[in-house]
Amino acid sequence: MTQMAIAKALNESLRTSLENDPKVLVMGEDVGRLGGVFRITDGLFKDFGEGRVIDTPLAESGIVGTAIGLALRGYRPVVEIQFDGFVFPAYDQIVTQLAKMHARALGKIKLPIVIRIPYGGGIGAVEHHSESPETLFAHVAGLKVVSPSNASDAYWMMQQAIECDDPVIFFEPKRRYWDKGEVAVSSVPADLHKAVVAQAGTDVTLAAFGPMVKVCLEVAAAAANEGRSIEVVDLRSISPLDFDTVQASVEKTGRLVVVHEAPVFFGTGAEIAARITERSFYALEAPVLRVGGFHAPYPPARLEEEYLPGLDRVLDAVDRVLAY
Amino acid sequence: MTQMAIAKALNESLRTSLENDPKVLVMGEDVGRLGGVFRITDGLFKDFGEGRVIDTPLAESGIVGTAIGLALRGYRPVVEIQFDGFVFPAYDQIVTQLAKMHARALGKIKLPIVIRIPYGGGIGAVEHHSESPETLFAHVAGLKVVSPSNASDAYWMMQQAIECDDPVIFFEPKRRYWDKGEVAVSSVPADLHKAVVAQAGTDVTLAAFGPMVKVCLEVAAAAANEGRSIEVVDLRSISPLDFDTVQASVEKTGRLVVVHEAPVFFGTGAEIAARITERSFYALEAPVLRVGGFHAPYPPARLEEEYLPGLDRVLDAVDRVLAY
Amino acid sequence: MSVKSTAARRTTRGGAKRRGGEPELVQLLTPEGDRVEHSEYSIDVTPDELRGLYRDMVLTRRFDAEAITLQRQGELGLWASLLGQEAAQIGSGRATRPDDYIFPTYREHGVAWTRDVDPLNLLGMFRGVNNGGWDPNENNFHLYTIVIGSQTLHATGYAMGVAKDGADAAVIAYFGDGASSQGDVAESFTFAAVYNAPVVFFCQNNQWAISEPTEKQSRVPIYQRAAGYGFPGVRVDGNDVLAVLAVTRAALEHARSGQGPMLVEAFTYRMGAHTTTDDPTRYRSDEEREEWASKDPIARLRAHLDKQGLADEGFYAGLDAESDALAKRVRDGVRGMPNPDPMAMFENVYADGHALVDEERAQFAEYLASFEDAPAASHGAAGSGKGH
Amino acid sequence: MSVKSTAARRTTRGGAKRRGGEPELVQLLTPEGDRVEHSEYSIDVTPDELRGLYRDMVLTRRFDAEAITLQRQGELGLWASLLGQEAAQIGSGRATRPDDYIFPTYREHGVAWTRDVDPLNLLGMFRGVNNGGWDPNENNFHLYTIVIGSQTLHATGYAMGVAKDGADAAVIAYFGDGASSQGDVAESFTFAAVYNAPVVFFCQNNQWAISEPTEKQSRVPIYQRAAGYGFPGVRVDGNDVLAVLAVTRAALEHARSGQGPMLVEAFTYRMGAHTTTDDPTRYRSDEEREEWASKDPIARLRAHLDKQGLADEGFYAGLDAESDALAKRVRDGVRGMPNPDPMAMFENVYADGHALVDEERAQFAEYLASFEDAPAASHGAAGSGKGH
Ligand SMILES: Cc1ncc(C[n+]2csc(CCOP(=O)(O)OP(=O)(O)O)c2C)c(N)n1
Ligand SMILES: Cc1ncc(C[n+]2csc(CCOP(=O)(O)OP(=O)(O)O)c2C)c(N)n1
Ligand SMILES: [Mg+2]
Ligand SMILES: [Mg+2]
Repeated sequence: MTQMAIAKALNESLRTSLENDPKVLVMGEDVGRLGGVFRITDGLFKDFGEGRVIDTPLAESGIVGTAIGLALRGYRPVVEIQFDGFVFPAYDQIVTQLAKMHARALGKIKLPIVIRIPYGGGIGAVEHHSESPETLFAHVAGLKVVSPSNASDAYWMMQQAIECDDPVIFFEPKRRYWDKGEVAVSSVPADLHKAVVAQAGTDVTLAAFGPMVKVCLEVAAAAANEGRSIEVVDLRSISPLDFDTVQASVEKTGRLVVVHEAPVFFGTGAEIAARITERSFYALEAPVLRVGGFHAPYPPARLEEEYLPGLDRVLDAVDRVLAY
Repeated sequence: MTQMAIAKALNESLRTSLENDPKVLVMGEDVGRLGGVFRITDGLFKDFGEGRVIDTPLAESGIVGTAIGLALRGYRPVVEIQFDGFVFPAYDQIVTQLAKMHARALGKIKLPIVIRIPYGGGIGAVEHHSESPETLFAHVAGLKVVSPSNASDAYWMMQQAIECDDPVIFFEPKRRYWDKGEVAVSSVPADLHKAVVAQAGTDVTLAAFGPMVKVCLEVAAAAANEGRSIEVVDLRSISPLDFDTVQASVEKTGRLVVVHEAPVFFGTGAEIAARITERSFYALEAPVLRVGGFHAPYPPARLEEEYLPGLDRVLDAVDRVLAY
Repeated sequence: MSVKSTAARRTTRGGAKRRGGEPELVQLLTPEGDRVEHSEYSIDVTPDELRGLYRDMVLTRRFDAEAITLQRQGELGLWASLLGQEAAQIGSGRATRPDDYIFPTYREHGVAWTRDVDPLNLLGMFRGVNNGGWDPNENNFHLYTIVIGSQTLHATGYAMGVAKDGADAAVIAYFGDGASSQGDVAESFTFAAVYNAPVVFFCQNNQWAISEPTEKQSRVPIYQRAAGYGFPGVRVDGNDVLAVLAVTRAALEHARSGQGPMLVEAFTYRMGAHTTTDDPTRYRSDEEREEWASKDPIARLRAHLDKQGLADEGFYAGLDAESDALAKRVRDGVRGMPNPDPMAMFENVYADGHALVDEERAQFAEYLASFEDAPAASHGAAGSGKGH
Repeated sequence: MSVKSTAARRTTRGGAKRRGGEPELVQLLTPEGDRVEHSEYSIDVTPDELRGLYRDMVLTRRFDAEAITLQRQGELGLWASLLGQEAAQIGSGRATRPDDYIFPTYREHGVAWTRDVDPLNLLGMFRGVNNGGWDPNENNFHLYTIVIGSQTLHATGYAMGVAKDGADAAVIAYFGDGASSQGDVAESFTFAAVYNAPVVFFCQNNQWAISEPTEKQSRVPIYQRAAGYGFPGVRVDGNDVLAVLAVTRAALEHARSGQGPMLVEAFTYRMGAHTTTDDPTRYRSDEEREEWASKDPIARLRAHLDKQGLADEGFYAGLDAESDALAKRVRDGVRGMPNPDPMAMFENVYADGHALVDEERAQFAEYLASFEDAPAASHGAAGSGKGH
């Protein structure tokens, strides 16, 4: 077991993948000499050279489009999109090509590409640097979408994503990059797409992923002081979404609140609410509640604490779901 | 009252808008001399000239991006995207610029742009010509998203969208283009974002929009023969979504099935199920069910009848929702 | 735009950008079928090779005509004809080596032919039984790409991989005059130049993007775009199969030898409709079409063969028979092409599986099975079976 | 890429594409402050104008320095310094007329200055109190655009509108060397050319896109890209305010007079970090920075003023005082800038309203109000107020 920040865990994970498989490439803007604006690729350029760690032109569609071509040639590109808000120039290549090419070829070609996206708010950034666009990828068949919440998952899920023969959109919780945690570098990891119970409880289930898991664990701690037992499910994967684990929790607690930074409208919470209500209609003591962003552009930094789901907004939802 | 096909109603509506407001422009690929691949802009180039009806280079980002510039100069561009699957090159301009610029400018500039997208399947087309990407726009604040299901709405909603000072994504149900209906050209239209009860009933509510409204009406007729009374709500607008009208219907019927062509996962049905369940938790006799596309790329034409929600799949859901 | 701007455009187009009113154009065979020399591009072809090129073009055209007929008969949902572009496609396709990799648009039936892709395979997507579906690695011929311009980036990335592997191969990316406006194509030029990737960008300028003439995409010849990205561009007579062969060979060799990308603009003409759903009479004149008919690529090579006495009646008769056989094989093959199984929708969405797909597959199977148990008319008035 | 391809790239860069090792560069003022003539671009400037340009550059630099300080003090979240690019920005900004329209990136503080945009307004988004927020139409200066390249299309569309209106104005779109790789920029070239739109594309090639040198974007000088789209491109010494002024004036006049777009590449240098969060020591050498410090645009004009005796001690002392006053005004202004009201999140999402926004606004107001009623610590251990 080693203590590692999430950023370091990702870096180590990329390094391991580059070492283990000569076909793995890292590419994106500033990922080379600079090591990425968040230093996730720090040192890789020095150690693996410009043939493996590639500074690209400033063109996201080009990055993903050429990554597809490299994958067709047998490579396994790990692509960095510098910030969440800059993935959209590549959206066409992701949705119309990356997601569909395996099916188009009736399975005859594979596209093992990971698209790393530092996402979410809370870092006091300017516009386009704080968004959570997971809905826009989860809705698209052919893509897998995951997001780790802690260092150990960051370490393992990245390697699993790189080993996966499907395109994986890998959302990195940028405001948690510097949070440290234990990484069991030699233990066998959980399945990439399994949700886990991060905190057991009996009264209410909180389901979250990425940066919001920490908030939910804080909520559970705060609620415990008030004598309420909250179960926190760390979803880890958004597509596929492990409904079985959520359902099992809900059948126990009877109450569910889904928390994410992305706007509530058409967010992950909607899909979970719809499906869990269908699966556990009689087990639910209250409607599934959702806490998330508003239907508004991500606000300027001085307002983001108001915009982002925090302890109090989640506790408020817990109160409301218990009040049924 | 005049009988008109939806295609003709849209054409007349565009003509009227071009006549009434010299700032209105029509632009896109092949919208000029050809009149568009679906002939929705037929005759407009001839009558209004290349200064108003503009054949553009083959570049969707360029089309939307220059439309934004034209709007900043005081124009009201109506942009055609040739098919649903070709909107993605423009997605960056739509999401990062069009949707956010009004807020970015603290309201000091407006972007009255309509993006027309013929969407949905059922026409036996090749890949990328049959998709229903409404989730990908509804989730994005700053955009409005609508879709008419009949000629009268096509006629009026297009003009309302053009008059609206916000960007409107206007989804045209392409496989219904040739369906005729009465158009009350002189009557006062319903609000652009109001849902309407297309067929009153008491046992189950079906909520749909665009091409699926017709299917739901057929379902209502078929079910009536079995003695079941089905209410059909034509949503008309997806963002904003008129939950009040859906809720009122559900409080009456106690049962809701949402139908759309788009994949169910993260589809409009998820949002409706989540919100209506929250609003009408005690009124619902059964979970909200969803009938829609599968989590798979839109299939080749010879499979689309299996893929698309049809009479039987919706009736099956009606049976299931009644079985609770 | 205003009169002013139109005038300015005309000046530019008629002016410095074209030499003597027409842009420079590499030609080795005149429309009358006479060989001409070109200082930079020359070619030696044996009579056998000439007849081979002729045969390729004739069979490709026949296949294309058969596909149009099959579409009219309802056997195909759509067809994108290559009529008029046979020389551009056969010439460039025959310039490739087996280890070169091809990224086509949706119209490269002639190129596919030169790569030994079974013509029947090309018809699957137009019939609506699949969205492509052949194995790209079998003939180093990628799937057809419908979203305009996308494939130029795939080609560039593939070529970056070729260079990385130290392989002695090249990649060729096809695209149209319309596609030249797409950002993706520009980005592929940038990536190819920056990484010096061994890729040939092959633009078939057939002068139309559906209803829009090339002036709606560019006010200068498209081959000129390359220079601004730092690599050579050349315009070749796209109806001259020899010139296309020579120029493409040189471009591929340029790429293979480590000199990086090159742009070839084959100036040709789309003699048919954009696709079978298109009606070109709405936007272009008969005269234009007729003018170009006189530059027909097949007639041109035939004139050459005949003038030089390189093919006899037996050759043409044999080719006729071969054409008929091909047409029949295609016809029978298409008609016999089964509809896919409904459950195929759920296959190959992912390589490594996905829980939701599994769930939906199972639910749908159960749903379908429910009709088998039930009496024929499952639902009163509905009753006409599943999947309306 | 392989050694092979790297070598090929070097050849290209060192070879034919540059004349005599350096690309052609319009210059009117040498780094030593001497005037030189240029056959195509000349300019007459009065001593008053020269002093005015100097003042613009000095005040802009002072403002920029103050903003960096404010960021270090935590008053701003971020700052993108224009250090070193004052001549490119002041020269081009001063070339515009009030009825011209400007589309900046996020670094055009000097251009904003020439358009009389209150410097305080520029700081709002960097402080995090808004995402832009000035009225673009007040000074014909659009909002800062962060998504690289997007604004070039807005500028082109705006210019299409100008032409449509028959107005005698031009539009100028700023972008960087990195941005030149974006598909949107290429598409803006295509649209501008096809519609002959009166737009000047002004590329500040400051040689870096964060950590990437311009070779990662293009292997030939960027101004050369224009020719392939059918309009002129020119490279100007971006540290020579007179040359920038002359070239931009000519380009705007070219656009205004119906000749369509033009590309100006101002060859300059980003002397500071990319933004305040960047650490350029990780990717570039001190020597490079020092070499460019010797070409400082302000020192250059000062040398000229002094050699020609066009400014006295009083002028410089006055400017110092003015700089201090500006800095103080900016400092005080920023510190006094209030945080926006939380409810502002819900404003201006739509111009014509949206039911969901109304609903969420009401719910959030109610939620906030619930804390007002409640005792200070609302939730056991939580208790530290709303909005964690
Ligand atoms: C991104 C995108 N936009 C629009 C279309 C619709 N479309 C199909 S073919 C075509 C014209 C293509 O013209 P060109 O590139 O010249 O190729 P050609 O058809 O002439 O071979 C258009 C607009 C598309 N397939 N993809
Ligand atoms: C689409 C997009 N991708 C990435 C970024 C992140 N980013 C911000 S500035 C920058 C470099 C821009 O370089 P250049 O265009 O040369 O402008 P400069 O910063 O040098 O003025 C990058 C990559 C962005 N803002 N937008
Ligand atoms: Mg064409
Ligand atoms: Mg730069």
